[in-house]
Amino acid sequence: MADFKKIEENLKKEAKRLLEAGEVTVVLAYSKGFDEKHPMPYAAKSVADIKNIVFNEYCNHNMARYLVRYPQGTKIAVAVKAADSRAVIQLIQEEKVKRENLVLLGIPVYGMKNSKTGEVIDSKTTSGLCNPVLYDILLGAEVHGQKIVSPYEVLAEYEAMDKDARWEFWKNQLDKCIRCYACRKACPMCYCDPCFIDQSKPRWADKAPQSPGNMMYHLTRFHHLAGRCIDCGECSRACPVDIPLYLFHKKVAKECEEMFGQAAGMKLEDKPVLVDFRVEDSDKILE
Amino acid sequence: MSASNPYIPIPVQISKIINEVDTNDIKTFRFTFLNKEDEKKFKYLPGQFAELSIYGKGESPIGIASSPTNSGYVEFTVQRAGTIVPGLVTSALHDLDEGAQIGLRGPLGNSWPIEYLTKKNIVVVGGGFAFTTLRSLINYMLHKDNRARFGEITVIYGARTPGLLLYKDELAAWEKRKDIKSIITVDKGDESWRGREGFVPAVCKDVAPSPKNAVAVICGPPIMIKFTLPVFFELSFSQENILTSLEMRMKCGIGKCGRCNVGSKYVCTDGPIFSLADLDGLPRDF
Amino acid sequence: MLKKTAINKISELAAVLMEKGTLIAPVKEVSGHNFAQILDPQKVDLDFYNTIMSPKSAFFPHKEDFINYKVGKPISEAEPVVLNLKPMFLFGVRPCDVKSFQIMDIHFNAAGIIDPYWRQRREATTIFGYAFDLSKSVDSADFYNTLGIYAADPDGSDIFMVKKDNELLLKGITLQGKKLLSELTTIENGKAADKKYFEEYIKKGRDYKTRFMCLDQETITKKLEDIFHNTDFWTRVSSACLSCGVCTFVCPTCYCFDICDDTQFGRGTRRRVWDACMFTDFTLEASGHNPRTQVYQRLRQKINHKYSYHVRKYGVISCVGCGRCTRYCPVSIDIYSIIEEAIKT
Amino acid sequence: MAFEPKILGIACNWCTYTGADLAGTTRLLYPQNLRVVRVMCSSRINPSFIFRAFQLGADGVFVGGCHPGDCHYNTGNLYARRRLAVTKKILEFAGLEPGRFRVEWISASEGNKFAEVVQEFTAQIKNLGPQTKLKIQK
Amino acid sequence: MSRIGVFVCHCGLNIAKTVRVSELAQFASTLPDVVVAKDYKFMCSTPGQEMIANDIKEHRLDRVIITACSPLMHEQTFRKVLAASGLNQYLLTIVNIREQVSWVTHDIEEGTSKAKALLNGAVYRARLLAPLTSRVIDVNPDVMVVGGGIAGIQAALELANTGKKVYLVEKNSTIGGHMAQFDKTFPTLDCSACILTPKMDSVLQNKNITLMTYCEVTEVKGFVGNFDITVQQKARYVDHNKCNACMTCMEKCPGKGISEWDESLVKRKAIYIPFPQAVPQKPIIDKEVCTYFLKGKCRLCEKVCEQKAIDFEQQDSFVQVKVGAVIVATGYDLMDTRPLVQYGYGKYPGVYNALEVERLFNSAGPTGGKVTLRDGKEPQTIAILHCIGSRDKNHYEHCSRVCCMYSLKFAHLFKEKTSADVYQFYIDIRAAGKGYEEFYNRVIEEDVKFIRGKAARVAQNTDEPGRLIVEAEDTITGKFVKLPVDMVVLSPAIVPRSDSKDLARLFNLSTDKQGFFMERHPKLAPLSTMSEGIFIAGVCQSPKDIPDTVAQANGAAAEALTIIVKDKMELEATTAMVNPASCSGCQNCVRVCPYGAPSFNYDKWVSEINEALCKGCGLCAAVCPSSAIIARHFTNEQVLAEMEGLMEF
Repeated sequence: MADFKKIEENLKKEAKRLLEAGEVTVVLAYSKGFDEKHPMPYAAKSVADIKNIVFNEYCNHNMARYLVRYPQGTKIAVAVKAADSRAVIQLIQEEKVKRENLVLLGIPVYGMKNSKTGEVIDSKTTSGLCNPVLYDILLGAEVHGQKIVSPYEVLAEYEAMDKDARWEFWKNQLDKCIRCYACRKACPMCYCDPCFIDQSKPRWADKAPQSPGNMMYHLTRFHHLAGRCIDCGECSRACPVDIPLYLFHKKVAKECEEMFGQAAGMKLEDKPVLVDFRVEDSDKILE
Repeated sequence: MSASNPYIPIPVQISKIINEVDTNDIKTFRFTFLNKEDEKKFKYLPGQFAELSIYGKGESPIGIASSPTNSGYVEFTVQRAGTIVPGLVTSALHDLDEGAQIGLRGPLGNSWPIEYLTKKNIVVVGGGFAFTTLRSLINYMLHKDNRARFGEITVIYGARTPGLLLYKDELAAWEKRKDIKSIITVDKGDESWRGREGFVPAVCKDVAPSPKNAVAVICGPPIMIKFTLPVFFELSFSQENILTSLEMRMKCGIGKCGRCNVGSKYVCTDGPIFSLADLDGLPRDF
Repeated sequence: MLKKTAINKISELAAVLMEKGTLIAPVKEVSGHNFAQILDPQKVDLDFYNTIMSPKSAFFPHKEDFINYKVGKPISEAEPVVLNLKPMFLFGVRPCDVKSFQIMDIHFNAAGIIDPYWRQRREATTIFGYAFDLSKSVDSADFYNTLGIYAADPDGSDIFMVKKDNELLLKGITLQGKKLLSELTTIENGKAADKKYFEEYIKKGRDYKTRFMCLDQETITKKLEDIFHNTDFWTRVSSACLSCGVCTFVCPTCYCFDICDDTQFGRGTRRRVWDACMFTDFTLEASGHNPRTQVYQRLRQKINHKYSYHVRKYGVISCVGCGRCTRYCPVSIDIYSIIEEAIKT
Repeated sequence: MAFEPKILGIACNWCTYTGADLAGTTRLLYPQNLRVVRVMCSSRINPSFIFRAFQLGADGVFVGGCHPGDCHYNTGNLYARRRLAVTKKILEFAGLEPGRFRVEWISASEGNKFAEVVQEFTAQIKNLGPQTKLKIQK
Repeated sequence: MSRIGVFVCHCGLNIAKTVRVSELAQFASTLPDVVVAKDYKFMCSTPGQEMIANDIKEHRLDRVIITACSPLMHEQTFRKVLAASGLNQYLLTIVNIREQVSWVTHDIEEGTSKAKALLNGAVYRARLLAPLTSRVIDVNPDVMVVGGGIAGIQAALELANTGKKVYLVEKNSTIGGHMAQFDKTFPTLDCSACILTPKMDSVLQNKNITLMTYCEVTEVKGFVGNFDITVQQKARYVDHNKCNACMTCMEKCPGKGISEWDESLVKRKAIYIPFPQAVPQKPIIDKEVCTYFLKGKCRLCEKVCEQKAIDFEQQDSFVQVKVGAVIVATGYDLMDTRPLVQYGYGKYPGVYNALEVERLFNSAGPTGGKVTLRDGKEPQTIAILHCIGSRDKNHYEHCSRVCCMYSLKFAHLFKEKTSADVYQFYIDIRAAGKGYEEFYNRVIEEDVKFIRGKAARVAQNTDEPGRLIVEAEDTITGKFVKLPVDMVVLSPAIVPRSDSKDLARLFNLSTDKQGFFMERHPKLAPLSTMSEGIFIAGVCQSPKDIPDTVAQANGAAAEALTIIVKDKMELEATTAMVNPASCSGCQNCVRVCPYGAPSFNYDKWVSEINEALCKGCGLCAAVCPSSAIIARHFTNEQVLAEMEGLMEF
């Protein structure tokens, strides 16, 4: 397990320095919630707020989610774990935020836990990474020597399923959906407002939480995140009925990586794969 | 709405469509009831609204433009909503012909407070498309059975251009009557316009209705309201005696769906008519 | 009247109720328990803390069809959906949730125009309240004590149930409940000891503490009115809010809905579907104007609605402290803490 | 009665739709199961169109565009190729039979290819049987 | 609701044979909103059209569905019928039951049922159609030509001669381009200057041409018909209005620069005219080498100038030019062969590139037309190496097209001017052009030696210091050749100008793999680009010789003329538009549009589409995640509805 106390100290220290120096106007990190298993995303805006900052193994929230909420040009420091940093990179690629307005407080971690189940969820959500891909300041020692698990390893079971069984699996899962839209709201890459599913012209699907509308919403959302999903698992974690949306996103991410040779949020200079093409793209991808 | 279920509309038929303005985006629809019982039950007062309902498109809350003194039908003046993406219901309505059937749920909401207005001088101020329920009120008060119950009636109504004035025939008729003082103004006239030019707030200032025993009933676009209210405050109208009609997104129209609240009030059931005094107790933000 | 049955024989009781009508009871799903219409009596599962979704859907389903219509056909041919309800048994409802029905009743079944769907469902239903298991620790999100509700509060239930070791004690509370209980001839009558256990359990329920603050209805209402325009406060407490609909959908007292038409191949259904004041398009007008574009405005609306507007309109706070909104909030926003902070502000 | 599938086609105006016209002009016979929507470019195709088509009961969905490099709009179909490839993977992972969605590049001069593709695709869909998974059951 | 009229055509028996047309019309009449449905033998005939027109009036139709042949066949015909009946022409839907139904089946059951499905789809779609109007815009009748080489000169003159106003923008201080550097032109061997300078002079004399030398385009706004272009006039430090080209300043100037025009072979003054026939024939000051600018004193030129034309205070200025069309003719660069170290260019004084050799031949050149090496000696053996950097997978794959011919020309001129042995090292000789093969034969007869094999290396001749060795494999004999020579002439690849990427960005042009500007269609629109109203001519598109360049320039001028000759132009009606209320600012549309029609408004944080640039492909609508883009005539609702209709039966 990462040294969470140390990270928390460093987080406070850096937040204090940045706010005092006026380098940023807000530090996006975590504060305590109603109990210790439920820390909350937190926006520290003054030195007085810093005492509220915490960091522990339940600080799963992808803080990149909040970046687009602040007006363009706001100087923001943001605590980034591996997946969060990928989200930041992806957002920069998509020109939603500018690199020069961000101070990335990198947090290398392993041993993050699901607050509902207590289960360690690194392999499910951090694309096999422990260290942030991009950061300005590192708040803890880089993690090395962890067992490298392919982020796509969890897919094997589902890929091996018979197509009918897989259909049954997804239908049952997606039928549970209550259309609270926590998945899209928790997703750092879902910044559309309105979302396509809220449109009345065209009405892509029924608003009622029943199979056809749920299917349309989720399948399309998987598509909208194709090549953009940075595998933070926030969609699944936010879901009150525990639909394993991250599995589907992972699968699409895997396919995109195989077809287009690029994973989301790894390089600042990349272009999102579905608004890009290469002349050497082959028809093989359609097979 | 149907007797047993407030969510089920009653069937009505379009008996007449009047194209009100030269931009062709405001029409008055006259509906007759397909069932006699529905007509009997549809008792309303000026200021109330109803949900116009087209299956497959949805519902839209629209103020009733006719007066209860018009028997046998009910009228709604509908603007085609949305410039880039047209409103589903209003544009479907605009595409209908006479004879078409739609659904109707209502009457809904409170009304202009007729009891309160009785024996008072009434100053009606309207701007543009928001004149519809004011027209209902004016026609109600002007009806021979009712006229005596009210004091002086002053109407100040403005539109951007002559072509955008609603109910042009009635406006002309009111100008001829002695028992109503009607001042029609446009922001900018054209060659054929013989009437007044100027913005509604300025005209109000000009006309300067007396606040004595008077109630001002004001409906119009937000910008007009914003500049007209100070005029009436200056004329010493009290907050209780300035009435207006609010708009919020509505769905059910019967105070259940929870979206049209301003503070603890639902616009659909506690409104849409509020006096400024009522509104004073409510948050200014939503 | 007090009756009892072995917990492992619940399915038998369930089968009896299913014969009499529709049984809605907690069932175990992958992610937790939820109320569902029971088709297989074996599925009833009382081994739960509380359900994910509140039981409000028994009376106010997520989607309620109003009318079926055909495009291009006269409107008079549209067919209203008739409920045709059988007697309904809502089984295993925690006391805080039972309380929610009383709050919702004011809105749907007493004030202004009556909602026919809620009323019909409500009238057809017998509620089996179910005390929290006092031997287990309370969930840290719960705060129903604050709203004056206790863990074993039979108020509002028709029949109230208490777990005693491996048995379930059932007591008729209302006339309707007592009558039904008397008709449940397959389960045995409780003994004096059971009765005593039941009464003591109810009392003990008062000592089973959730989070608590002394909350005066008028004070909090007034306070919220005072700080309505304190944008700093609302921005701060909503800084983590994602503006998703989890809190409202799991809430037993949230009742906002949308009415929409769903048409395919010229046939369609007009229905109402739950909506949430946390959604950006909730107040979006056809003109494109939206009075609530900011997250803080929406969270403020939600909290004010529960703790201020509802008090002004219906005289009661619209919250039962069941803790669901806090528990399932993806970012752990806690309405209790916000109220606490509001009072201090 | 033998199963007659409903196949929805979306064809670009410049190549595949014109190719289909050529198939007609040259009187090539092919099964009548395909119903074509004309769009200006295969890049117009929103992935949700494909999902929707299956929901509406299409047993198969076919997309036709210009050969990569020949797009009337220069690069449209190069984007479309990527997008539709992802659509295909999504449908497959959801559990839909892989053969139900097909993309082909058919130029305005390839009337025979159009007829062959329809022939072959129809046979394939007949083989797969009715599509019941995504179809909205009323 | 809509009032739809359905008209089913028999097309004689073409349709009626395999589709039961009356049944189809009957079926149509049962569909919601269809108020009239008829079938008729030939809908496109005059009586057929009249019937439709009458029904539009009689039944107050607001949508018309023609169920007949392919829309590619008669959509325009029927659109006119609608327009003539006062109905917007976009309210028409064609159902293609001939090409895509009756002609591809023999089974009348199948045919009829498919026709019904297609018709039903059309009804669903028709309900949602919206009237569209194409916007008509004013067209600015002026043209800008960018690049003052032979292509630009030719295009400018052609246009100016039709009476149109032309802005000719050249980044150097004179027009003329590379052609002005050449001595003779192949295959006719006429003197380059003799044919070019009169044209350059005509440019100067032509009142319709505004010549803007020493200028660069810095910003292009607007769209076809209405470009708004910012041109930077670089400071010349000489007021050209005052200067009478007496050249006294140049005589007195102590500053020394390197003559670009003479390919750096000689020096020039700091105040200079590139070459005697330059147009305009007025000097500029090279700030980099001017003594005053370097040391703060001198100003000799100022002292001697009687016209008081010297202005050291001059600054760069910016001019706004509004034009309706643009011709880009920015030419090329020779590949810098220094990185190809095996050929020793830049290392051995005896290695020349082609343009340097052109200058050596020229009587106005550094040697006065004498072919001498840098040490002043006349070369005895000369090797001309073809395909340096071109036709080379490691560098440029393309053939530079003119090298074979000018290499032959060099060989001929070497023979004419020296007694040297001339060797050609070539892969193969490409002499496709009028008189080219003949010229090749002539050069062969002139005893030029041809070695078929690409030169591999140029090395110092260790035996004879100062001389060079060319190494190659003669692929005919299969022998390795080591040829001692005095002079090596490289024929480097012709490559896009070093700033062509910037130009491409400026004018929103695409570039091909090598970096040449891309034409809209390689066969059918070789002068147009993906940016409407912007044309390309000359080598900036791909390497070509002078006749081809001139032909292209004429073509581009004609293309530009087709736009500016009308004072109004109609824009595409089926364009895309953004619903700003739904735009989430993802900018996907901006990223994908091949025409640069969408742009991002950072203030409003929404995309906006310039309808004048939009071609209506709908790509942006498909990549818009929040469905904010409305692709007119192919909106999401319309497509979805059509699909629903098609799948209903």
